[in-house]
Amino acid sequence: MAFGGVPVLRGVSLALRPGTITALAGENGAGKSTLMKIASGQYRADAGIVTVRGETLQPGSTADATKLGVAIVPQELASLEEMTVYENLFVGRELRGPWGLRRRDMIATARENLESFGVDIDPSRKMGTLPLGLRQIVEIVKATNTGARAILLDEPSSAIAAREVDRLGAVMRKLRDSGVALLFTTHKMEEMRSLADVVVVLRDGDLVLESPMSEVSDDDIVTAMIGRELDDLFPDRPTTLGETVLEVEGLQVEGSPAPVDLTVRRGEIVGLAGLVGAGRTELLEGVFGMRRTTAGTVTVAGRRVRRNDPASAISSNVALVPEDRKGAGGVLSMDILDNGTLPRLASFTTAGWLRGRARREAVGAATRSVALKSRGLKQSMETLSGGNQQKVVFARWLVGSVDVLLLDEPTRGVDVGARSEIYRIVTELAQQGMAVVMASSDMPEILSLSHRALVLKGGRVVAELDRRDLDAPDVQDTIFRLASGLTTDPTTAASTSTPVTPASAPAAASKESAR
Amino acid sequence: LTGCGAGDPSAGGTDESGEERITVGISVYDMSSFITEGKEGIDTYAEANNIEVLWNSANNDVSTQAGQIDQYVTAAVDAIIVVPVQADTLQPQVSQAKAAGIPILDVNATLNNPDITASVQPDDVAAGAQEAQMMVDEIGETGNVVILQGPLGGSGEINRGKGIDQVLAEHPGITVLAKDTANWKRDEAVNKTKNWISAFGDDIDGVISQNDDMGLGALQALKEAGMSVPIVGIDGIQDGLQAVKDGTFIGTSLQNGTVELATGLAVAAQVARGEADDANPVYVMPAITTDNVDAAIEHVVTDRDAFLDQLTELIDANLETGDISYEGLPGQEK
Amino acid sequence: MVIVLLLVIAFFAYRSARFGTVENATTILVAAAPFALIALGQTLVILTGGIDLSVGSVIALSSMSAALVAKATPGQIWIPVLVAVLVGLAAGSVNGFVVSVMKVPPFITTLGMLTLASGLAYVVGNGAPINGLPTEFGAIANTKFLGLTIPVILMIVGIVGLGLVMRRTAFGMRVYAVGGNPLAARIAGVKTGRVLFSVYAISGALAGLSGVMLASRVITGSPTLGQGYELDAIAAVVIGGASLLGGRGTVWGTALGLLLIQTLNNGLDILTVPAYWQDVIKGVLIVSAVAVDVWAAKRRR
Amino acid sequence: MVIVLLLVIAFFAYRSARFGTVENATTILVAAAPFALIALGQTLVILTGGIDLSVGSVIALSSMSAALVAKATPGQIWIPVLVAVLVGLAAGSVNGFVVSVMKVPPFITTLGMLTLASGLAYVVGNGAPINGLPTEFGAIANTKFLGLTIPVILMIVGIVGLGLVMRRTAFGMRVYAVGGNPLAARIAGVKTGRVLFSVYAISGALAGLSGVMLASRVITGSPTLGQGYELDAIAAVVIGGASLLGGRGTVWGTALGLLLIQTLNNGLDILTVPAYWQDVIKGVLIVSAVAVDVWAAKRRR
Ligand SMILES: Nc1ncnc2c1ncn2[C@@H]1O[C@H](COP(=O)(O)OP(=O)(O)OP(=O)(O)O)[C@@H](O)[C@H]1O
Ligand SMILES: Nc1ncnc2c1ncn2[C@@H]1O[C@H](COP(=O)(O)OP(=O)(O)OP(=O)(O)O)[C@@H](O)[C@H]1O
Ligand SMILES: [Mg+2]
Ligand SMILES: [Mg+2]
Repeated sequence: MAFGGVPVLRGVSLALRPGTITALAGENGAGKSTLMKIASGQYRADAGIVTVRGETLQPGSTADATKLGVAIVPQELASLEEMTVYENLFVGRELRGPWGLRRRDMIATARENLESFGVDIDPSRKMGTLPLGLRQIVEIVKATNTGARAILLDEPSSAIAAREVDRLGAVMRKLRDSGVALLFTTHKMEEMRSLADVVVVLRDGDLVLESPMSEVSDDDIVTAMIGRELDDLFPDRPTTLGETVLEVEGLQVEGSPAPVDLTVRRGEIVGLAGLVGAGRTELLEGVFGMRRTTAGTVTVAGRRVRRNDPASAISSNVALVPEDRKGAGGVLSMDILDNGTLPRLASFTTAGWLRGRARREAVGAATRSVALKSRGLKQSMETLSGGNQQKVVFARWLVGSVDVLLLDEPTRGVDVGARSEIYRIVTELAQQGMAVVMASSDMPEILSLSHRALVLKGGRVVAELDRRDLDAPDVQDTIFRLASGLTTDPTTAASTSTPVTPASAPAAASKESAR
Repeated sequence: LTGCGAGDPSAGGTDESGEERITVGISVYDMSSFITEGKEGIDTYAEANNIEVLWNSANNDVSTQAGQIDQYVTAAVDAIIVVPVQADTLQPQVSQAKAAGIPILDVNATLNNPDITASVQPDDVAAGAQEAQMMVDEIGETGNVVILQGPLGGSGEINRGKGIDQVLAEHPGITVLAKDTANWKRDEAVNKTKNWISAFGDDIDGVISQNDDMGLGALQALKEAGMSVPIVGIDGIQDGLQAVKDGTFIGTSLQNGTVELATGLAVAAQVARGEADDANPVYVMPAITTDNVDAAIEHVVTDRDAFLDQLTELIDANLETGDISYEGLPGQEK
Repeated sequence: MVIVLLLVIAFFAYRSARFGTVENATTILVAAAPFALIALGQTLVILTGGIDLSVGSVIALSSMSAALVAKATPGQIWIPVLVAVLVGLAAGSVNGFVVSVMKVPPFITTLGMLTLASGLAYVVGNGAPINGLPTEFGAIANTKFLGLTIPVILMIVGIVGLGLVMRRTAFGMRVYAVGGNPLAARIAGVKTGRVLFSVYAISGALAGLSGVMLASRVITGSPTLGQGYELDAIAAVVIGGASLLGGRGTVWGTALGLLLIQTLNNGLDILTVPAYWQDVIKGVLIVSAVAVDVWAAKRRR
Repeated sequence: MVIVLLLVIAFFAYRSARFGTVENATTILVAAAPFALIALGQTLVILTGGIDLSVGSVIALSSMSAALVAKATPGQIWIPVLVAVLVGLAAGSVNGFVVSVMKVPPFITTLGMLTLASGLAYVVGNGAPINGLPTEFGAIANTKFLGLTIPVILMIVGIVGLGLVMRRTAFGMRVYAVGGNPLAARIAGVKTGRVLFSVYAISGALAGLSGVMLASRVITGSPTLGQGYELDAIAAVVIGGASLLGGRGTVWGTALGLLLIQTLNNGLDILTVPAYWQDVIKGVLIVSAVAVDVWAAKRRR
């Protein structure tokens, strides 16, 4: 398989056996998604064939793949946003009766299927109104309910939190036990460990490792992936904190139950933890001006930022790396260079005219610093692998000065090598005096990087954990309890965390209304 | 219902002209400049004769026109005038009008229907023949011409074309190099003619245009190519008459919409008031050449108000004589 | 949209006693019928994210074909109808093939068909309309059942029928899916090519039907019949709330949009607003209607 | 596309010696110029994912306004030009406002403006074209510099200039970003509303300019001038490879698309193909050209 003469898969042979779960690992751009797209009939391979239970797949025919029992959850979610959840689940295999569609039955079945994943969504809701994580779950539910014999999951866990990942694992095991062959990709070692029977590693389009999971160590896999050993994933946090640079006071995000206060100092990294739908994304978007806010102030380095105006936030040196890179991150139809310059246009133009060399140098340096795998700055964003798109969206802020960096799931879909690179950059930037707010569903990330972590639930800050709390051995459990609203074990809660009392929220609200 | 809008037909009443007030519904194909001029004539005549006019334009759509006539029948007007989008259409609507006892007239293009009460038609065939003859007179028995046509299939294009063909058939020495539509439009005609100039160059000896606008477009194209050949048009619009005066057109034929449409209304009123049973006067377009162009310009442009002032008498007199295109131009006989 | 429509109706009824009559309601319906047929087909096409610019000239071509056939087979009513629908179906199928198999953008495909079919409509009659049709031909569109002419009945049946199809059948759901996200639909096993092909074929066939109805109503076949109707049809669909990006819209919305346009046309005619002021008013009203709709949708949210 | 264009040119040159002359090349350019101006504006609008259906009637309105002013101020050349551009700019700004602030879909907004501006064009002249213009007015479009008339020069300057702007300026980049992904553009600090407003305003102003150039060329102001031009302009943009979904397309592609259409018009006229066969051939060729393009793009991958 080659794109524009550049090969991305070179003679890969792979067999999936019924009743096994295979993990497909590899760096960003190694060719994992491409392989899955060929197996599901989305792409036509230049050479070679795909057979399903002895039958040869007609190359490039998704319909044939479906018929042969191959289902896929693509990495870049392909959901029908204008249609309801149950319609998404049943399109292509609708339940029909003598009077046409049996919508009521579909809704009922959909509800059951969703409940088996522990999500309580109204199946009649429009898909587009769901957050990314929930949409991913619906996609997974869809693929696992088609009765397919081979299921391909391309980074199924990228947008969902630990609890849902556990549920996903349970479902995958159940499918395996009923004789389905599963292939999934992930950048998280622990997921491979807990789920996969067999691991396959791709590097630059070559299959470099295929082995039962039990026979390889984590380091073996990482080495196979990146061709070298990886040293420590998490760098040290900056030790000296400067003056307060970001001050958020009584910020009322539209649709959120309570206003939020937040202050971050230079050099400080603040983590935002919570379950899917906790309101972390809303908070970050509210601060940046992407999501409507109705009251409150945002101050950066002493200067008030106009609310609801991202351009004003950017000119105050605030940067946002959104979680949904396809929907909100990059402009896929443009090339890397243009995407890299877009937020900083003013600094690369003279009287509106672009200064070619300046921006090529700046964007080139920024993309190199995140080890972007591309065919040059002129490559179109949409032909980049998913992880590399994320790197561009991150790297483009590095071309100018940033005082406040808002990160929403910064390493989602990023390979281990690049992940440590991103951690290094974030801590370095913090060291140089940047304030970082990082929402993440990746617990180790929060625990290892942040100086301080806020736990959100239903749009409220329910707890603030300082470094000492974060170093506590049972901190993961504490956070989960706080985030899910389970009554915390009194002994641990009292000693390790400072829950924000419910009374303080109305207090903040009244302060706001008095203004 | 309480509302009484501007368009509601008022019932009965007579004015100082002593005639009973009648309502005439008019549906025109579109608001072209021809129709717009005609509307002034109609309004003038209507005011002088105690006629209420309901006016609708069909935007060149047969079906819209059918709907408008349905409406007039429903509203029980005293007479209906149709300036058809397309000749020979509206059969069911005409029958309905007849069944409802409402006289219905076709003006400017025929509906070709036995139930039509009266008809006021221009002689497009004669106009086509007239312009072709002017061309033959100008370039002689041998030569090459190009022909600019109206929108294909329209009655104007068909009938004027018929007239042109008749004359050219009598003069076999004249070759038609190309013949195509520019949809009555000046801008389309410029490009069409430019392309023909590319194709035939100096071989073109004359341009016969089925209307003045396209002829003026051809004039522009020839000018751009540094050529000068005789051009002839039909209609007698302001710029066309000016071109005749300047000598850049050899001539045109005056279809004075003001006169033609107002005559239509006059006939409709006669029929509705029972002053005439049927009438089918034909509007024969007077030829306009350098000899009479000044008078035509006065009627159409410079002295239009004066012309409108005496329009009502002119039309009534014309209906007596039967020569409805008479407007006192040099060369016209009463 | 319903509210805007009611307001418009109320205004006209207040201004003119002639507006609020049963006869006039019928007049509006009769005028709406030919648009309704093509607007229905257009709804399907737009739901898939496409556009069908060719319907206007397919009407012309099918009216010419029907007239030609009617002349050749006097006494027959069904043959011209059948021929017209088949001609429309053929044109639509070509569109569908070019869009779904050759992957030419719908705008270009159907613009090409607009030009092509219009040219063919002239070729058929050698540039002239076909007149002097047998009177039975006129019966097709002018016969009444239960006080309604056949085109009006077809319109009502079409709206209700297609509305049901879109709500109640797998085909309907797949049309929405293909328009919403073709990749997602393909992955779910929907034969997107087939769906695309069908909607264009249906749109063509309905345009053919509309063509013969129009031709029968005015008892003539004309190469200019239907000219420009495509814009009105698309406008009806979009006013009815559909998105030109596909995946969003309803048959019911289209019916409302159509009714709004036709009511405006009729009401302004009845008030005998001068033609050019009619255009000015219509332009402003259509945009305002949608603006109110957009604003209300935002408020509701 | 370049290859298809060359093939078409080669064919015509082979069939007629008159085709491949300098004079004829000029003829094509002169005919292309008014379309070029609106196609350029259209390119910007389509790049943002919108559409501007109103350009044709904005041409009509601005030609009428220019003619009116030219008559009132004989001897002045600049005043009519200025008025026409301002009229176009005003219409475009209204479009821009309605689209960007009131969030009415571009199709409806500009369809409304199409109707409205056309109505106003009739109102201005009370339904009639404005004739009898002073001769200086004709000089605007008919004066030559270096052997090229002013509209042709405007076209060339427009294509090169806008081509550079789109490739080389922040504005160009923002237009692509807004069309490619409005949400991502907002996150990157682009004031999307402002960009949207500008492209419609520019499109309107260019249509105004085109209107006065056309009016000056034929020395008349006419309410039907420019009728239907919008489809040709959009076709040029789409043939040139732009996506109606926005974000994709180039000024250069539009220029090629335009040249293809104009070359077809010219070549078929030169071969004196009858009008209706011209339509048939044009329809087929345009679709084929794009089909070849689509196929080649797939092969290249
Ligand atoms: N349509 C395309 N055109 C050109 N190149 C492409 C295209 N799609 C993918 N590529 C390239 O192919 C390579 C493999 O991409 P692929 O998406 O398979 O990577 P991946 O292993 O899934 O990476 P990730 O972990 O980031 O998802 C990348 O270098 C990418 O840039
Ligand atoms: N299990 C669930 N059932 C129903 N709705 C949910 C569920 N989880 C989340 N939601 C919805 O998701 C919305 C917020 O999701 P969003 O993704 O923006 O939050 P978040 O804190 O950024 O989470 P994450 O970043 O983990 O996706 C909530 O308003 C809620 O309606
Ligand atoms: Mg991938
Ligand atoms: Mg989030």
